[in-house]
Amino acid sequence: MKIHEHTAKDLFEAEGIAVPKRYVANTTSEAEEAALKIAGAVVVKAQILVAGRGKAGAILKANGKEETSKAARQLLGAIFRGATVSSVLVEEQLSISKEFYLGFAIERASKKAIMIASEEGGVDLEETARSRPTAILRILLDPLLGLRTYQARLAGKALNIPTPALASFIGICQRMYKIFVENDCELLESNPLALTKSSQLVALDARMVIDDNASYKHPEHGEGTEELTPRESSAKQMGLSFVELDGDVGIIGNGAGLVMATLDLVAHHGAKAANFLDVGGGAQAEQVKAAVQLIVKLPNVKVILLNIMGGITRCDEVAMGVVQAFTETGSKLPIVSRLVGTREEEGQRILSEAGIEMTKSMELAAKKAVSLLK
Amino acid sequence: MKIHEHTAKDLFEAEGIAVPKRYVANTTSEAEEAALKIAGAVVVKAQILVAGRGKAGAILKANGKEETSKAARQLLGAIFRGATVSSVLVEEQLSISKEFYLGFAIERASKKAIMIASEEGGVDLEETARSRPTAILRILLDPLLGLRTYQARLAGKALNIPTPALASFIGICQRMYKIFVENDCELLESNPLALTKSSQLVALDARMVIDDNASYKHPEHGEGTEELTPRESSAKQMGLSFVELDGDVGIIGNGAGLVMATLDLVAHHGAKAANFLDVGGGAQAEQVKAAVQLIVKLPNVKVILLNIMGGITRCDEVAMGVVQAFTETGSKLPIVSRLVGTREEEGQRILSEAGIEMTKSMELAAKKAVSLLK
Amino acid sequence: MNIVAVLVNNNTRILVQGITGREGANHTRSMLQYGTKVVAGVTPGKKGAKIEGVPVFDSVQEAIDFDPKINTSVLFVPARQVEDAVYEAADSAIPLIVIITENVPVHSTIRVVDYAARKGLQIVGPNCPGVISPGLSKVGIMPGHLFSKGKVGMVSRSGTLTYEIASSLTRAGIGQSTAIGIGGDPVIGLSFMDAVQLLEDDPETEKIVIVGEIGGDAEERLAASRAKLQNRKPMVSFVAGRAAPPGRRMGHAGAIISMGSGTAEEKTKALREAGIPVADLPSEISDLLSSSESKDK
Amino acid sequence: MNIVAVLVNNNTRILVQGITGREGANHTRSMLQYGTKVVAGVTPGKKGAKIEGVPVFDSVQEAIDFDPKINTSVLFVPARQVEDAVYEAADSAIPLIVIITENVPVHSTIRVVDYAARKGLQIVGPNCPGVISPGLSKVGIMPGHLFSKGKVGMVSRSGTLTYEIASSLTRAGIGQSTAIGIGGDPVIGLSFMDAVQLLEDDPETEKIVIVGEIGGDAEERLAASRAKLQNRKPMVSFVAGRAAPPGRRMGHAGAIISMGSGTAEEKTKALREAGIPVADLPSEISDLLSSSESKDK
Repeated sequence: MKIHEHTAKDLFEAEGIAVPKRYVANTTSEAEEAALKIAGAVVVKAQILVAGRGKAGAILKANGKEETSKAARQLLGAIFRGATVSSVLVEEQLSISKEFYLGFAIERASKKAIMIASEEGGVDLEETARSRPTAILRILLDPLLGLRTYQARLAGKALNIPTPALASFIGICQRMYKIFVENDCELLESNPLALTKSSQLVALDARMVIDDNASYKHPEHGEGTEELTPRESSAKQMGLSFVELDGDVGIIGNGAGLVMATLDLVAHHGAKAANFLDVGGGAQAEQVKAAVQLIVKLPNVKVILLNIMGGITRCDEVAMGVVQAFTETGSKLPIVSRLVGTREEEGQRILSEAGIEMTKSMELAAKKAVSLLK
Repeated sequence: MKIHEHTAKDLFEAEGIAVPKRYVANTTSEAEEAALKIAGAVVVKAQILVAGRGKAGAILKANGKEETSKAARQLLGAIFRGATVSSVLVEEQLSISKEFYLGFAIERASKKAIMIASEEGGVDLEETARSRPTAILRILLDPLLGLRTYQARLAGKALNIPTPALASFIGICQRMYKIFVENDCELLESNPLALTKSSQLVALDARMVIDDNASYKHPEHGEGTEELTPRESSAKQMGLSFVELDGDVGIIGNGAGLVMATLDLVAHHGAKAANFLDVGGGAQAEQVKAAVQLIVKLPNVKVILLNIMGGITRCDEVAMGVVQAFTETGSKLPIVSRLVGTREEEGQRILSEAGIEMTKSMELAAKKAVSLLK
Repeated sequence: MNIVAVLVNNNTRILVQGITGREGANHTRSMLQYGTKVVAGVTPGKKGAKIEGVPVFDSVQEAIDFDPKINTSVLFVPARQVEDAVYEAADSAIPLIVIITENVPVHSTIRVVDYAARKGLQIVGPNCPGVISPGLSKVGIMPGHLFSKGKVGMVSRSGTLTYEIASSLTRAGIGQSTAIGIGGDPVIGLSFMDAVQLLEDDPETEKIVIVGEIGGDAEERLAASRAKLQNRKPMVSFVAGRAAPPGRRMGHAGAIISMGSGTAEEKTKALREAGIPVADLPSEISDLLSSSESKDK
Repeated sequence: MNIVAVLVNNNTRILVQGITGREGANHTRSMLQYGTKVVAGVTPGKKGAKIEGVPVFDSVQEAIDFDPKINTSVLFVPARQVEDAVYEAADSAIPLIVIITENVPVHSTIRVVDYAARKGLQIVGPNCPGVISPGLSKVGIMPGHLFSKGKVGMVSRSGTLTYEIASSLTRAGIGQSTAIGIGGDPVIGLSFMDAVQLLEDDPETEKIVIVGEIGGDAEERLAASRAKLQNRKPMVSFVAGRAAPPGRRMGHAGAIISMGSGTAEEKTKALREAGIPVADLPSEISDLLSSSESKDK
């Protein structure tokens, strides 16, 4: 779950990390007020959850009420990379002498959290990673002890943080790590972490991604549905793992790997899936019904491909759910199914009785589904 | 550094542990006010830093304004085990169905913190330890992970905490452990932790001892001088390790073990030391002078025994400090000295020139000092 | 530690943590039916109950007191109880801890994996189907009837896809030595590389099938490490998620192409460059296995 | 690990953490004068400085890069920096870390002792004088001239009392193999029992002197463990604090009789019951050593 810049900055501030003076504005007039309060050059930043806002033109500079108003008007309601801007952050411009990168992330290979730091901040870290990998410092963090002072100190030295700002840098590292762990973050970064002309370290940007599996611990951050389509949101509430795509073959399966492989098969046969949908292990009829109803209503879908490899999942439950969904929605969409595993005879019988065609393998099912598109 | 019951209870309450309704009273009229606010049976408890207050008569029961006033009058200004009562805690009486012991301490042998729990609370833990050692549960705590939920749950089961109160017990264990670690405690206990007739777990008493070495991290708890004599307080501020005793041989030495052994030697020869005083390693003349001045002023002292085994400590610095102290105070107390180690020739020369007698060993010095008492 | 025949064998004596829940109870029955020695269960507060004849205890220690030969624990507890349940199992020094539960917070996983590692214990999972040695023991939720005894070892990040491939191998007459579901989370106990090494060292395993998916670089690291090996068992692979878009989580917490890395293309390329055939379709794996003999040792 | 001749020997190559402080600098000189190989120092921000010719670095890693044979670190850093300094040394896998600093918070000590233990490293101290193997190496603050080479090993909770007893032994013509100051804090890295075991295992040590004091039960536990031993080297002991009152800390954080336990009487009784003579006066130790031959192996 991605967290808005302004929320992350509030957390930074509460923890004692310096951030620029700033106001959230939902309207042009709120932006004007903010400009008056700040009384100087400002940056107007779209509060959207996509990366690369600067390049996309979602961050504008302004000076004074008129320019700020104009920038806010330009951003509010605009769409950048699919995200609509409903608020902007009006923030004081600071005189910067140098920009650093500082972030915390989970590293799969080491099975640990790491601190990432670079003297080259304010630019895309991925680009730095490609062009000058040695410019990026990666520090492994002990899962129980966390970031130790000496590690932060060495990072500060490696980044050539000026001596008067070194203690502040160490403090920022420790405080960001605290926020990272206490909020169950997958990612927390400040890019840039800027050194001002007055030798202060200030987090000019803040990006925060919370582990979805831990979001129950952090209800203050909402349900993380802002990045989802309305259908994805409602699927999430039904406990379905669902992603909307832009093809026309509706997919229902159980198990993430199997569903991914089903999408791949559709692609292999030259078509595109309309969605990813994993009903999960041990799905009941009710859940399957909801899943089918969801797919049936996807605007692009021309055919449905059902692929169940029942282990925990009972085929009869799946079949009942499918039949109920078609009955209730009255859908006439063609459906190709493959249903094996626990209680497969019962399941296959239920589907056959409802006139739904069965195939012997997922590969045949995919091929058949794609052929029905033509 | 021992912490008052009322302070510890405030910490408990802030952490979400149930404690009785209570008011600190420094005067009889404050105690009366408290009684009126509580409006029911109360306990009036002397806020002193000694253990065993109940047995010593420093905890009284009362009901209503008159009785509370009387109890407060009885306690305020009284002296229990050497401690003068300057405030009392007026606390509501609760209906208790059972009393438990719950505490956290440092265990030397395992080099870890431990949780200690017993179904037999409200009594002296040492006595339980002697009479029914199996009634005491000791749970080793991982230094980095701390108390785990399952450990607290098993402790609750072992203590026969009723099922409806088990979750509350687990919470209290975890919160007390948090207080224990965050305040650098040597000891944190609630004895009794009481189960009320309404099945609530309430910390009826709270005892807290903070590690003196960590007191700099906790300035909110003061300097821990309340338990010290005025002389011990001022010695502490001078960086001297000093304990007042009731004998008449004033002791000055360097190194805790050496000074203890010097006290033992004095006892071996049939006398008693007036104090323990370790000037520490590498003491300068100024510090030694302060130490000697402190000893010279002890009312009981009839002779001074100086025992220096100089390693880091320079004998000339010690000798200069001694001579300066005698010169400035004009003291005529006899002093027996033993001074060896770094720069011993210079040190011995300085003392000799000041007419101070030297002995060859600490044993001879102790014998000589004791002989001078007669 | 008693881990021969790769993680589980017929000496495996299982404790089920969370045995009284729906999944715990169902799979206890299924494991027992398979012949797995499920000897005890734990659900705090449910001491004295029996699930399919298996006695339930309040704590891991009580279960171990009941059967000191317990050497594996399988966890079906809710996600928010996993961390504590692993500490409890680890503090009783159970050498193998299999976490079936999904949706475990990654910071919890990091802590328990570290804790188990410093005690020398092995965690498999979380969010995994478990481990099966066909005919010997099944620790987890795999449908046993799809597997058959044989000489092909499997390592997979995906549950149902493993069943799919195992059942196609079974139909083709190719049995399996051990199938290890390492789980679909970004941080897991037994890694892809560790699991493959167990199969490399296993005398019962002659060939290895690995089933990867998008996200992370476990497949790439495995490929890089195998490229250096002189003697290695024949290996074939499958990678799910070629059609997955970047930046979206495909069911598994770990199945996400992020910051432009973790794509199926990269993984396929790395595996092929290391001489490991990658099947285009799941059904091709049995053919690739049959023809893999000559390429490797 | 390169620890022969008990903890320190002539292969000991020392890093001094906190070398530019007053104590760090003074004892660096004193150790060098004794012949100890002090090869590098660390004080953050002081890189490039030299103390008695020893180069100073900003970090432990830099010091190790300079001399990869560093195998011991001795800490003179202020108490509030000890925890971090130990982590830094431990993360560079320095096998022996001697903490001279006193007044270290006990919760810090608990954490670093645990951390070092799980990395297989040895901490001595805190609040200790260090370790000396007369004629070979001195790691710490003992006045070297009071010690002489010989066959008596010493373990002590007290600094100056160790010097006192060592110097009386030296005067009596009894040299020392290794003297280990384990420190006066309630929680310490190398325990009384561990230190004695090192001397038991040391071929250079023929007899052992232990110097205990009030507080805790390390002496009692040592006595109990030795009472069971068949073959043991002759041991004599001294216990300081017979005249100390209960409940008052006698200088050392660990020297306190609390809750009625940790008295010199109990310790003396336990030692004597285990057949370990306890000297009434420090000067009696050399006599007890001479007559101790017959009682033990």
